[in-house]
Amino acid sequence: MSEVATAQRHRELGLTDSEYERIIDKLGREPNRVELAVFSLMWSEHCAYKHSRKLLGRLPTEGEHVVMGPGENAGAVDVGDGLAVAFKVESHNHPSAVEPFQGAATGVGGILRDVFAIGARPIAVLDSLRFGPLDSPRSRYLMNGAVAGIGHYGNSIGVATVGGEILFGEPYEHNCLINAMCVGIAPRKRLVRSAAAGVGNLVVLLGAMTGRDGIGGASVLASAELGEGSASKRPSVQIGDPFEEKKVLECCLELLDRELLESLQDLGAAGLSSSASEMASKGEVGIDLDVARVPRREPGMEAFEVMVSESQERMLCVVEPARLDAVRAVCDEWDVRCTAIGAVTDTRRLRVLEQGEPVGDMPVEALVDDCPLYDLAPERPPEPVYAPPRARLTAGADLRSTLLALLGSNNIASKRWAYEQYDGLVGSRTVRRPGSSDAAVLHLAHDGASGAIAMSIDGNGRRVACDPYTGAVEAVLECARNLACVGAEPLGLTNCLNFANPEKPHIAWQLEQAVSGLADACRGLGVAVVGGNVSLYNEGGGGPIYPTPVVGMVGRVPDPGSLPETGFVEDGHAIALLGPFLPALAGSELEALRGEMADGLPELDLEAHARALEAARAAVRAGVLATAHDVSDGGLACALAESCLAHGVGAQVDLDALVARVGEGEAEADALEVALFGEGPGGMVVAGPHDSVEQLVASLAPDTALILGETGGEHLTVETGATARLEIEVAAAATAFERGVADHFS
Amino acid sequence: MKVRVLIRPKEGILDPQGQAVERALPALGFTGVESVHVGRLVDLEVADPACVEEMCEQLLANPLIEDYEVQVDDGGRA
Amino acid sequence: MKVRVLIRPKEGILDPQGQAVERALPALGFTGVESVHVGRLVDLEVADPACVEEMCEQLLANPLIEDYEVQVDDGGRA
Amino acid sequence: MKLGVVRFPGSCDEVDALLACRRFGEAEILWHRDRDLHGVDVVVLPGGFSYGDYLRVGAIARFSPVMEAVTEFARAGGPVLGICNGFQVLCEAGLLPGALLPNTGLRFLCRQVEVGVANPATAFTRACARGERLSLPVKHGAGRFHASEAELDELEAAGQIALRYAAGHNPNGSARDAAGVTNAAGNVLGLMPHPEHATDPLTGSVDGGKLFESVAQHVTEGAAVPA
Ligand SMILES: Nc1ncnc2c1ncn2[C@@H]1O[C@H](COP(=O)(O)OP(=O)(O)O)[C@@H](O)[C@H]1O
Ligand SMILES: [Mg+2]
Repeated sequence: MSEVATAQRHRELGLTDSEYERIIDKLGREPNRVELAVFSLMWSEHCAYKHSRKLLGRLPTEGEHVVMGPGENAGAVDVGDGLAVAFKVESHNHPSAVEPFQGAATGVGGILRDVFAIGARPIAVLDSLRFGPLDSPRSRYLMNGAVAGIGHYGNSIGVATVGGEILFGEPYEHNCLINAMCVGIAPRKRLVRSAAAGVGNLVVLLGAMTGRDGIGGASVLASAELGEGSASKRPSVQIGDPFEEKKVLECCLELLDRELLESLQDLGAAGLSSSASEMASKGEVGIDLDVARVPRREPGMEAFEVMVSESQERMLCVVEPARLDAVRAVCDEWDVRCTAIGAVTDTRRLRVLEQGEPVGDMPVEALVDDCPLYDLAPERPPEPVYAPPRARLTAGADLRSTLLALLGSNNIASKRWAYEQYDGLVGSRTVRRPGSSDAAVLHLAHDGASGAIAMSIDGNGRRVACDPYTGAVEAVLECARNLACVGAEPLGLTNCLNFANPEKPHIAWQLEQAVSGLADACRGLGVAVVGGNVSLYNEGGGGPIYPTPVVGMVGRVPDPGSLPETGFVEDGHAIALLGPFLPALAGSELEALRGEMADGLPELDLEAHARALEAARAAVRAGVLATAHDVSDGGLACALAESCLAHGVGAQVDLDALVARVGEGEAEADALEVALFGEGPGGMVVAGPHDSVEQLVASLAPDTALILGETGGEHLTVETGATARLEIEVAAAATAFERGVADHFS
Repeated sequence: MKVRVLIRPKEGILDPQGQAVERALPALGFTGVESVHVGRLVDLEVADPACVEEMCEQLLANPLIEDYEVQVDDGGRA
Repeated sequence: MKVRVLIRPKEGILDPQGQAVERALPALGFTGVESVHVGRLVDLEVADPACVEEMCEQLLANPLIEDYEVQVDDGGRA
Repeated sequence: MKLGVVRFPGSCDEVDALLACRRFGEAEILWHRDRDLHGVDVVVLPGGFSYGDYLRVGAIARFSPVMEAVTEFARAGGPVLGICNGFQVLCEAGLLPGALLPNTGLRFLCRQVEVGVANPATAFTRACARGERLSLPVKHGAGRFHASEAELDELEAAGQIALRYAAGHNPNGSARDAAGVTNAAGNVLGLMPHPEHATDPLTGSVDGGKLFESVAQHVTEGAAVPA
C-alpha cells in the first residue's frame, strides 16, 4: 500500500491525521489493513466516546442500590430478595433514518443483548422516539417503519414492550431518534461481567453467522453526519433475526445458570473487534482470534471484514477448555451455533490470525484506552439555534378550542396507534400497561421477589433546546414523578444523550449544560446513573436536532396490589393538585403550537421538588388515592382532560388558587391561560375519597397542595370564582385525543 | 397488461426466512435442498408497464435491501 | 437445479396487502393500476425438482388459502 | 389434572401458559423434540413465534416431533388448547379447520377484547354459560380466521365456532367474528385471544380462567360433554 493510499484510507475511515499518527506511535509502525479497520472503529466516536467521556465523569454513579455501574454492558440495581434489575438505554438513530423498520428492530435486538450479556433475563422494553411533525410524509414513513420494527423484534422474541414516549418536532424530520431501553431481571449470583479471564481459556462465538453487515457501519453510519453521500453508504443495512436471538438468549441464560461461562459479552458496534478488545482490556489479558474459524454467511470475506462485521445476534464468551463440550451440548439443545475462535493470552495484545497466520497484532490498551479524548469548546450561542416551530394554532383561539388543539396535537395525542402494535403482556408481569399509567409496572412474583418495579423513559428536547440545563433537570424530575404516581422510589437511572455535532461550540454548550443538569438532578434526588449511551452528530439536512437527553428510570413498588389509576375512576372523588407546580408558557406545547419558542426556562428549586416527590410517593403508597397522574405536556388542563377521558368520568374544578399562585404580574385572563396550559415540573393530579384527599392536602404545605374540585358528570368544567371559564364534553376531548396521531395513519 | 414483480433479498443481506425454511426441510425428509431464499411476489395489471420500475423503487420493493425483477406478461410466455 | 416457487393468495380470499398497495399507488402518482396481489416467492436449489411439488403441498404453501406455481430453471428461460 | 405446555424454539408465551395452568392443576413444559407427552391430561400449544414463523405462521412448528404425539392424543379425544400461535399450528396441522391470515389492518394488535361464548358444550367452555362475555387480551399480527363460506356454515351449525368477538371487537377481520374454533368432537380448541393472560387479577381480567376450569371439569368428570 503506498503512503498516499494509506493516508486517504485513514481519513475515509474517519480518523484524523493526528489520530493516525498516534496509532503509528502506539504500534511502532504503520498499521496494516486489518489493524487500520480495527483502530478506526475502536477510535470512532461510537466506541471511544472521545467527545463525551470527560463530561460523563460528572454523573454520579454510586449509590446504595447499585450493583453494577457504567462500564458493563448494562447497569444493575438491587431489588431485594437476592435479585437485581438490569437496564440500559441505547440509540439506533442513524440506521433508523436510513431504514426505519430494520434500524429500529436491530436497535431493540442490540439493547436486549446488552442486558442478557450480564446474565439478566430481559423482561421489558421501552422506546423513546422522535420524528418530524406527522403532516410530513417522510415523518409518517419513518414512524410507521420504526414502530413496526420495534414491535416486530420485541413481539417475536417475547419481551414485553411496556412503555415509551413519542415526540415530534421539525428538527427531527431529517434525523429521527430511536432510543430503546431494556429492563431485565436476574438472581444476583447469575450476574456476569465481560472481563476475559484465565490465560489458556477459549474464546467462543455464539449465534448467527457473520456476513458483511454494517462493514464500516460504526464509523460511517454512527459517527458521521448524514450528508449527501449517504446513499452510497446504504447497503450496510442490517437485518434483525429475533428468532435467532431468542435461541441465543435462552442458550446464554442456561449456560450461565450452569456456570459454564467465565465471561460474556454481546457483539455490537464494531463487532468482534470491540467485543474482544473490551473483554481483554477489562480482564487485563490478551486475546488471539482466528478469523478463519468464524462461521461465515458469505464466501470471500476478508479478515478485516470478519473483524468489523456488525452481523446481529452474536455473543462472545470465555470458556474453560474442559467445559467446552458441556457448552456445546447446551448450544445444540437450543440449536445455537457455537465455535471456539480463539484463546485468552497473557500478551495484552489483540492478535488476529487467519488459519494460524498473524494478520493483525495490536496492544489492547491502545485500542481501548489510548484514543485521544477531546475537550469540548462550549460557547453559549449568541442567538437562538432553532427556528421556532411552525404555528398550528390560530391567534385568538378560545380556551376550549385551545384545549382541543392541544389534546389532538402530535405531541399530546394518544400514542395508542403505536403501543397497540407492541405486545405489552408477555411474561405475565405487566400490572400497568401503556395507556393506563404514567409509569409501567411489572410485578416480580414469578421471579421470586416481593413487590414490583416501575419504569419510565422521558425527555423533552424542545424544552432542553430552550434551556439545556433546566430541560435536562426536568427530564429526571419527570421520570421520577411518573414513578411517584405509582408509588415507586427510584433505584437507578440510565440515559441516552442524543445531540448534534459536539465539535460546534454551541452544541458543545448544550451537551455540557445538559450533562450538568442531569448530574445535579441525580444528586438532588439521590439517584445513581448506572449506564447509558451517547449519540452525537445527529444533524441531517435540516440542521441540528433539539438537544435530547433521554432519561430512563427504574423504581421499586412495594405493593402493586392497590395502585392508583391514571384516570378518574368514579364520580364524587375529590381532586387535588400536588407538588410545587408553577406553570409558565415558556417551553410549553401551547407556545409551540403558536409558533413561538422561549429562550430560557424558569429556574427551579431541586430540594423542594425532591421533598414533594417523597410526599407524593408516600401518599400513593398509603393506598388512599384512586387516581394519580403527572402534569406534563399541555399543562394542567391536558392532565385533567386525560384523567377524565381515561374512563369517561367528568370533573369540575376551580382554579382560583392556582391562578393566584401563577401570578402577580399577569393580567387575570393571561394568568388563567397560564394556569391551564402552562408547563413546568412538579405537578401531579390526584383524586380519591373526599376525606382522604382533604386530609392529605391539609398535611402538606399550601404551596404544594391544592384542592381543585370533584369528579363527576360528562364534562370537564373549569371555573374561577364561581364563573365557568372552560367547559368541554369528555367525549369531545376523548375524540381529539384518540385521533390526533391515529388519523395520520389511516 | 399483466405484470409480475419478483422481489428478493439483496445478495449478502441476511435472509432469516430462507434460512428457516432451509433448516426445516431436512426434518420433513427433503434432502439436497440449498440456497433457499424467500421473497415477495406482486402481481398487478397496469396500463403502462414502463412505470413499474419506478413503482418498485418507490413502493413495492425496498431498494436498500431488496432486488426486484419485473416480468411483463405480453400474452406469450412471461 | 434452480427452482422458483410462486405462491399466491387463492382467488376470492381477501388480500389486504394487495389492496393496500393498490390504494397507495395513486397517491404516488401511479394511475391505471388494478388487481394487485401480493404473494410469496421461494427460490431454491434442489437436486431433484420432482419433489418440489410435494414440498409446496407440505410446507411452502397452505393449499387451503394459497395456490402455487413451480418454475424449474432448466438453464434456458424459466 | 396435569397439563403439558409445548415449547417450540421461539415460543414466547409458554411460561405464561405454564403459570396459568398451575393455577388450575399440575403443569410442565414439553420440549418440541419430545416424542411422548409425559402422561399429561391436557396439551397446551402456547402463543409466540414458533420457529420465527418466517414462512407462514405455524407452518414449520407443526412438523416438530412432539406434534406427532399431540396429533395422536387429539385424535384419541385428549383435550388440546391452541392459543394464538398454537391455534395457527393446529390449523396448519389439520387438527382444526380453516386457516389464519394476516389481520386486515396489516398490523400487529395488542388490546383487550370482549369475546362471547357461542358454544358452552366443548371441553374448554363447559364452565361457561351460553352467551357469557369474557374479557381477554389479543396480541397477534395474523389472526384472521378464514374458511370457505360453506365450511363456515357447517362450522356454525355444528357449534364449532365456540367463541366469537363481541360486536365491534373483532380485531383482525375474522370470518363470522370467529375468535375460537373447535374440532368436530369439541376436544380441540384454537383461539386467538389469550386466556392465559387473563388469570391474575393483578395483571388484568381473570375471565380466561373459565377455559381452564372447563377443562379441569372435563378431565375430572370425564369426557362426556353436557349437551
Ligand atoms: N450517557 C451515559 N451515561 C452513563 N453511562 C454511559 C453513558 N453513555 C455510555 N455510558 C456507558 O459507557 C459504556 C459503553 O457504552 P456502549 O458503547 O454504549 O456499550 P455497548 O457497546 O455495550 O452498547 C457502557 O457501560 C455505558 O453504560
Ligand atoms: Mg455491550
